Amino acid sequence: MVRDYNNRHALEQKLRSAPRPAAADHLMVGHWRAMATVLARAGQAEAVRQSIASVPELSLRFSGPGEWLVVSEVEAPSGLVRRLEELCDGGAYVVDQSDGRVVFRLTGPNVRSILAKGIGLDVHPATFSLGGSANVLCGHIPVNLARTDEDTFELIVPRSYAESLFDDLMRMGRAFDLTAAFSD
Amino acid sequence: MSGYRLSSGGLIDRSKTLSFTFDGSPLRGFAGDTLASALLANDQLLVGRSFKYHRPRGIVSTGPSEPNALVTIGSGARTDANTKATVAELYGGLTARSQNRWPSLAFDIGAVNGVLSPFLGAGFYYKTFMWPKQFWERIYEPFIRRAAGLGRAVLERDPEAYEKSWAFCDLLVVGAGPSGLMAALTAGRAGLRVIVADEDFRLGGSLLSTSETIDGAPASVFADRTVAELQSLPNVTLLSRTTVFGWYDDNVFGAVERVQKHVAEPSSKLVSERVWRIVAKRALLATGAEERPLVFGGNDRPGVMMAGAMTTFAERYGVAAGKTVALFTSGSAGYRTARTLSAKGVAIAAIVDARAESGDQAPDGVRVIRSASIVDTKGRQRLKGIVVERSGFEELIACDALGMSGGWSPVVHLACQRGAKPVWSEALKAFAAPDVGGGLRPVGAANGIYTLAGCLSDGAEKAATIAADLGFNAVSAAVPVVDAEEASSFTALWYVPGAKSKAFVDFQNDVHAKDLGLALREGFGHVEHAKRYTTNGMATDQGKLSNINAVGILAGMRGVSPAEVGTTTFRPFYTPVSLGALAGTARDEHAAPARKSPLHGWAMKNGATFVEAGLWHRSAWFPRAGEKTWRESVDREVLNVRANVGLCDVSTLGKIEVFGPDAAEFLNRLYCNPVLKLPVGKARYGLMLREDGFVFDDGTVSRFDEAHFFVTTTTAMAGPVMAHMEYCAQALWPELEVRFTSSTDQWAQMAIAGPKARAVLQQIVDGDISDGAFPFLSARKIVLKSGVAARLFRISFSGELAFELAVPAGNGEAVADQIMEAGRPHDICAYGVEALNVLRLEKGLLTHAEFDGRVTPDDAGLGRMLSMQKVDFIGKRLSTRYGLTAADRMQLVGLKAVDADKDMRAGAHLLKEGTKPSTLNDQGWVSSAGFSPVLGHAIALAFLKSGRERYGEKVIVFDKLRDQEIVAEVCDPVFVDPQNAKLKA
Amino acid sequence: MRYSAFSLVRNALSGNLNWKPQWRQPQPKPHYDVIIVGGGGHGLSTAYYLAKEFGVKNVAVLEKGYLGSGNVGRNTTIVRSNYMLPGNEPFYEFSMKLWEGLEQDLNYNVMLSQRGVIMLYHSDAQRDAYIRRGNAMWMEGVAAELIEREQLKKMIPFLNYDHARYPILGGLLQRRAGTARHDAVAWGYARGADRHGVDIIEHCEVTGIRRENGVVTGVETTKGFIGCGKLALAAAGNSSRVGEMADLKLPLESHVLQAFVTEGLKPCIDHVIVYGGGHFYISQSDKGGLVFGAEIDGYSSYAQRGNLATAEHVMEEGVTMIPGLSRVRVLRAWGGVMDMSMDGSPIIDRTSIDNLYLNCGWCYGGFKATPASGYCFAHLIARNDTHPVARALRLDRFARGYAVDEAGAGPQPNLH
Amino acid sequence: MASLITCPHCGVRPKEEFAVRGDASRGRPEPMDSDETWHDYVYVRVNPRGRTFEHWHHVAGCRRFLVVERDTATHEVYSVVDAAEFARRVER
Repeated sequence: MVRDYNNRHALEQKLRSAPRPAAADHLMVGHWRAMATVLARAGQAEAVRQSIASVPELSLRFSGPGEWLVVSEVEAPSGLVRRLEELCDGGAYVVDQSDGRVVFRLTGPNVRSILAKGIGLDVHPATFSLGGSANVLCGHIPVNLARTDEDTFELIVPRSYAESLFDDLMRMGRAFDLTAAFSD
Repeated sequence: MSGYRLSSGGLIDRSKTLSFTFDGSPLRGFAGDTLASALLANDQLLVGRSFKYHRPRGIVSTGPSEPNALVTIGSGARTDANTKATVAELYGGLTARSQNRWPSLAFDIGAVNGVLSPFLGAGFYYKTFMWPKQFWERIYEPFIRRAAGLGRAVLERDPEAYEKSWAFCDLLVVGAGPSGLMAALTAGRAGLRVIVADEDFRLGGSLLSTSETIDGAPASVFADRTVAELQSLPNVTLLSRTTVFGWYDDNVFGAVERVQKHVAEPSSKLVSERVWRIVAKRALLATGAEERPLVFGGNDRPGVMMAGAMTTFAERYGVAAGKTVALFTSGSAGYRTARTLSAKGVAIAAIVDARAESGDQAPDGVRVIRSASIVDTKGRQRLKGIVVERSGFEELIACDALGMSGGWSPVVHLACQRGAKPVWSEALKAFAAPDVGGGLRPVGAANGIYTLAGCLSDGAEKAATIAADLGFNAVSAAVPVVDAEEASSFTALWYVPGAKSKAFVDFQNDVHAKDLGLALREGFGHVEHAKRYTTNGMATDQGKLSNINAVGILAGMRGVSPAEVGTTTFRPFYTPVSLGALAGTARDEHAAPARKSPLHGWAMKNGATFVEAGLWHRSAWFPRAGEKTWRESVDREVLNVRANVGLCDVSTLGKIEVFGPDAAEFLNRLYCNPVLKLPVGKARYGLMLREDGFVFDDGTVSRFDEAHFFVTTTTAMAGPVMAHMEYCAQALWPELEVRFTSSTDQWAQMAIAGPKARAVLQQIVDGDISDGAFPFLSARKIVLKSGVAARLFRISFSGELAFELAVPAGNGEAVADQIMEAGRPHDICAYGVEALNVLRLEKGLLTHAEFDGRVTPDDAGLGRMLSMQKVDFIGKRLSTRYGLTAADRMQLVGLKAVDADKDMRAGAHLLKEGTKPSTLNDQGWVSSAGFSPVLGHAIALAFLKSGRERYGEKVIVFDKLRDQEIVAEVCDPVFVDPQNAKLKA
Repeated sequence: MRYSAFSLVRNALSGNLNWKPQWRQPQPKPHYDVIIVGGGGHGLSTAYYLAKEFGVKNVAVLEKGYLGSGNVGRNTTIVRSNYMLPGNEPFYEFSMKLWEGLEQDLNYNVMLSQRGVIMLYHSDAQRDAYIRRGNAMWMEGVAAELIEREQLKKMIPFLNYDHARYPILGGLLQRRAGTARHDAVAWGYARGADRHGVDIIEHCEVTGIRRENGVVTGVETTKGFIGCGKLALAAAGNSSRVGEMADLKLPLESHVLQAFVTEGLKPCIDHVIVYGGGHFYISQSDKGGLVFGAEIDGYSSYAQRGNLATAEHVMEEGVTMIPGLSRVRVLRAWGGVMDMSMDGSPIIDRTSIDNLYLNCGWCYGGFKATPASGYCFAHLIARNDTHPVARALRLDRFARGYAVDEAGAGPQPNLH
Repeated sequence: MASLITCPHCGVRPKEEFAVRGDASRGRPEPMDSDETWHDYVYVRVNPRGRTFEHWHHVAGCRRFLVVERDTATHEVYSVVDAAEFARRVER
């Protein structure tokens, strides 16, 4: 489950105890995933977006105009940065954030009710459909929210806030017996 | 015996008996009761004491307008004071206590105020308690304060949890009475996302307490059927026990749901209350109408209540308000109550009708006295009779309950919370909802429609219109048929003349009609003045019953229409909301998120004590065995860094990656010192100003390549600096091509400082870091021997040979461990922000203790950094103003205590020797102070008027807060190694 | 009619039918020596001191609504003189001293309650800042005490000592500070001014300022033109609008500040307590309601209403400071319009236009300043000379570089 | 307004995601402009009761500065545009 011997996960303390069997509503914490901020240069935003979007294993998370967090399920951090720089071909600046962010994947029948306790964004499928992503506040914590499946959302949070967000999500899910574990 | 439980009827579950106590007496009620209905069923007529005169009071209403029946529910940390018994759902084990009485509810010493009432008229306190002067503070005020308030708050930690939730909908229906349910049904069937919120625990509103039938069945059956259908629709959310308390901009509503207020043993999985923030495209105000009390002599006797409340007690709760009930009415409502009660076998003593004639039908055999009024009531703590006056003749009629009805006012509170005033309607004899646009429309009784059929069709029509507006295919729902519809009418009657005793307008605050007269006489005739002077409408019910009558009475006295008097301002909250519910989860340790450094675990392993630094937890010092005080640890850490080497976590500094062809130009305009020609591979200390010329933040700027800079900020200002850069890039200079993003969380950053820093670090780093290869202010991307990609900076905040090493956050702990291991032969230690602070103090380096927002670069001794040759930078222009450059400004100096045993404290002020403390004589202040373990005495940084000219002068360090004045010598702020020999080693 | 024990008894025994209006409702005269725009606390106190202390009695106060309809009737009633900067502290202490004799001076009980104001600190840096402030107070002769955590626990046991996000380490206490009954202050000054001959004209909105040869000669109002020798603006949140009528450009932004009151409770909070982990402050009124507030809503606004997000944040701070507040219910919220200045400090000064005087920029702290503001403004108007304690509060301080910036936040009004 | 802002990049968002920076009606003066112009820019505000332009920073969203055109008396919002676009528009 560990990327390399000396990497310490921000939630190692929190998730140390043996996990309960996953309930219907479950929080999976990505052990790590390579990701990078992509800052498109002037006039290059659409071209950059298209070239990244053309790669199936890369996931674009909208952060602002001409700015994305790009998440990869397969690359290592340095590989991702190189890959993105190649893809963007000078049209964007790439900043590795793999160590600076933690991914939470929330899944289950009650996720929308759980998220509504912290997020002031209408995540009804009609307004926030599959593939949608946005920077939002969850309580007092800034996160990037994405809908990755009908009943699955990913929250990407700055590493330093990860413990706080974890506590918040567990409390938000208490009425639904939300469980949590590392995902891999 | 007055109130009693009827043998049948009501929407209560007679198979579920609930035990509860009132003032310690065990009582019983049924599931479906409110505390009020259960109390009344037990003939507990006396339920409270009023605020000012401590008069005995009984239940008046069945809803949130209740002014009298305020009780304290629960005990210990679960105490809820001032709870309205009329909205408190009964549960088994509920304990309720009466309030504002001593020693007991039946015998209350405070009632003596009633005797003194001629002296305690409206505003009496403004005219008295002034002689002699010192008596106010010592005698009068403590006395008044003791009398203040109603219930008692325990101020203990609340064991229960609260939360908030967002909700979004096409249509919010506020109130689940006939019009609200009909509207929800229409919209729900059309496919709109609908939310229905109702404050009651059972949905149905007036459908639950009317004797009318719909489609041949009791109205409550229609309510239940409709609720069931709404529950089955996935696009409809029903929120019972949920009060919409506020209407805010953009059609956002605040509502509070009482999730577990009605259970004896709350589940730990659920919250006590939940605040909903509801974003609604459209909303319907289906809040019904409020019946008006009549203002007549003795109208506050326990047993006098609203006629509609009597109906509700009978129909919904199966409780009769009395054995022999009289009614006093100016409209048809009184007759309706008489019919309802009569049908249930309650004796009706008489209907006293203020009107000369009407078509209203009294029950068979019931005496109707027309053109009559009640001028007094008899009894003490419960009603025994009424004095009826007609054509100058008085008659005493025995009764044990009196229902009063002065007509109806639409409940339009929410519609008036955003500045619009309610509009007087001559037709309705009431203030109606203002037109506030399509976002929020009144419907049903809130819209002045007082027939059941009218409410149902208004609900259906309005919802259909909204559905069409929002592009839904509205199927017009068939409006059910109301059988034997009853007409409704009334005459407005604000004040019943001829009162033989106090005629109360505001029951809870004891404002009676004469108080309003006094207010008018003293010039407080404006409705807002009258309210403030008499306190009418300022009680916990916020005048739901009293305001309209006060307006009518003022209008009468001033000889104008109520329209001209107008209303006082409606503001949130519609009914009181607990602070806990509004606060939600962000409280206690969770009041703000906690940010943890990637080296937090490393610091814990090394025994750190942590301190709050904004949102961050930072390691403050690392106590070792045998060290008794923090000072011992800090002194050791400082001395070790000066003698050997130490490692400090500086990950919390703000870090920003700046890119672009114009990045250099951009940064050059941000910093007051030059950045444009910063060489690649170099770092520089930088100072940002605000546009007004004062220091904003300091930090470093490094250049990794032509178009890639790296900026660090102080921990505290990381957010503001980022925002400032975004403002400059986006709003001021969008023509510059520059892009940046925060990388604060990506890096674990550690300072390795001390003469042996290089020796330690060289074991970790791949490549030469000797002074020649990696001189002071170098900044480079490097690779560690372990293969970890890192960044290395040669910068120092301690005055020692020092490096800052940044590695990816996840590797931070391992690398720090490695350094500690490599440093062990060199006596490395972990040091925290306290030692860091002493180290920088000894070197005269500055933090936000110095940069307090009122300091110029020159004040701080950094005037040479200002690059006035630059065409422009933020703060350049205003930095040259007279006041920012005057010779007598306070300038940064060092202070050394003359007596080495004395310490100094930040926050002390400075005086010239021989002068007395005064604002005029104030020479400056101490910004940072501490003990220098290197020098062995206290040192301080201070701002002193024209300080740089005054080195060598003795000043008094004035710290009156601990009664200390010591003498210190003014000196250069750099106490240690002024030549920077160690730094550049 | 002078209020005394005798008058109270006599009236009580005659059914309270003989009380007279507390101030007259005069029609405006064609001309006054001084017209004051704004019938709030500051306008009324200015009129009172002009007439009583400076012998200027031909004075009118023009109020567009009912008397006291602005911030004097919707604030959290706190009175204190615990400032740090030399430009402020003497002024607020002067005000404090006037408060202490106000009831006898006005013959009106404004219920000054010197219950002590304590500002909590939660970090060493905050403690140091409060020490600096407390010593600045002592420099002006104003008593201040640093209360350390253990002592504070005894003094105010119900604070959140054990589960606070930011631990409560102590507080800075000014014992003489406290609260006063806000409406009574407006009414007391109005009655006092009226008794000295001042005309208080309610429901009279100023719609224009007439100038001849660059000199102000009077005001257009909804009750017609009224001439004046000198015109004094004390229009608080509406200062920019009134100033605009004379082409004055002011360093002000109008912002909304919310205040809240709970249901009446038996006495439980003795002091005025200020949370250092945010901006929350709370006290208990003589009627029993807990009165509290915190930061401004943040955007410029003339709408006297607040938003829910800020209200929720205020409650968060409240229950974080005093956990036992959680079950207390808040009854009502107000939104007052603050004339936020660029440095968070007020302005009392002449203007570039002859005979036009300016009093504004009170931010969220105008109530405590009511007596000194009126006194110093009256001094300036009557003598054309700045009162010594108001010397730092001049309008040109921004241009000259002498901002009086207690918060150190710079020219961004919503940060003060 | 005051409850929700429609960010041109992120859609409808609650107030708490934003920080208000203040008046956006005037551009930053040129370095050589007069002292008075600079003083007015930094310290003086029109502060209208009515329509105004204000910088709102979408701190917890796209981190763009927006220019919100709205009414200070009614809180009605007329337009929201990106500050860079607004600055360029004013330039033209």
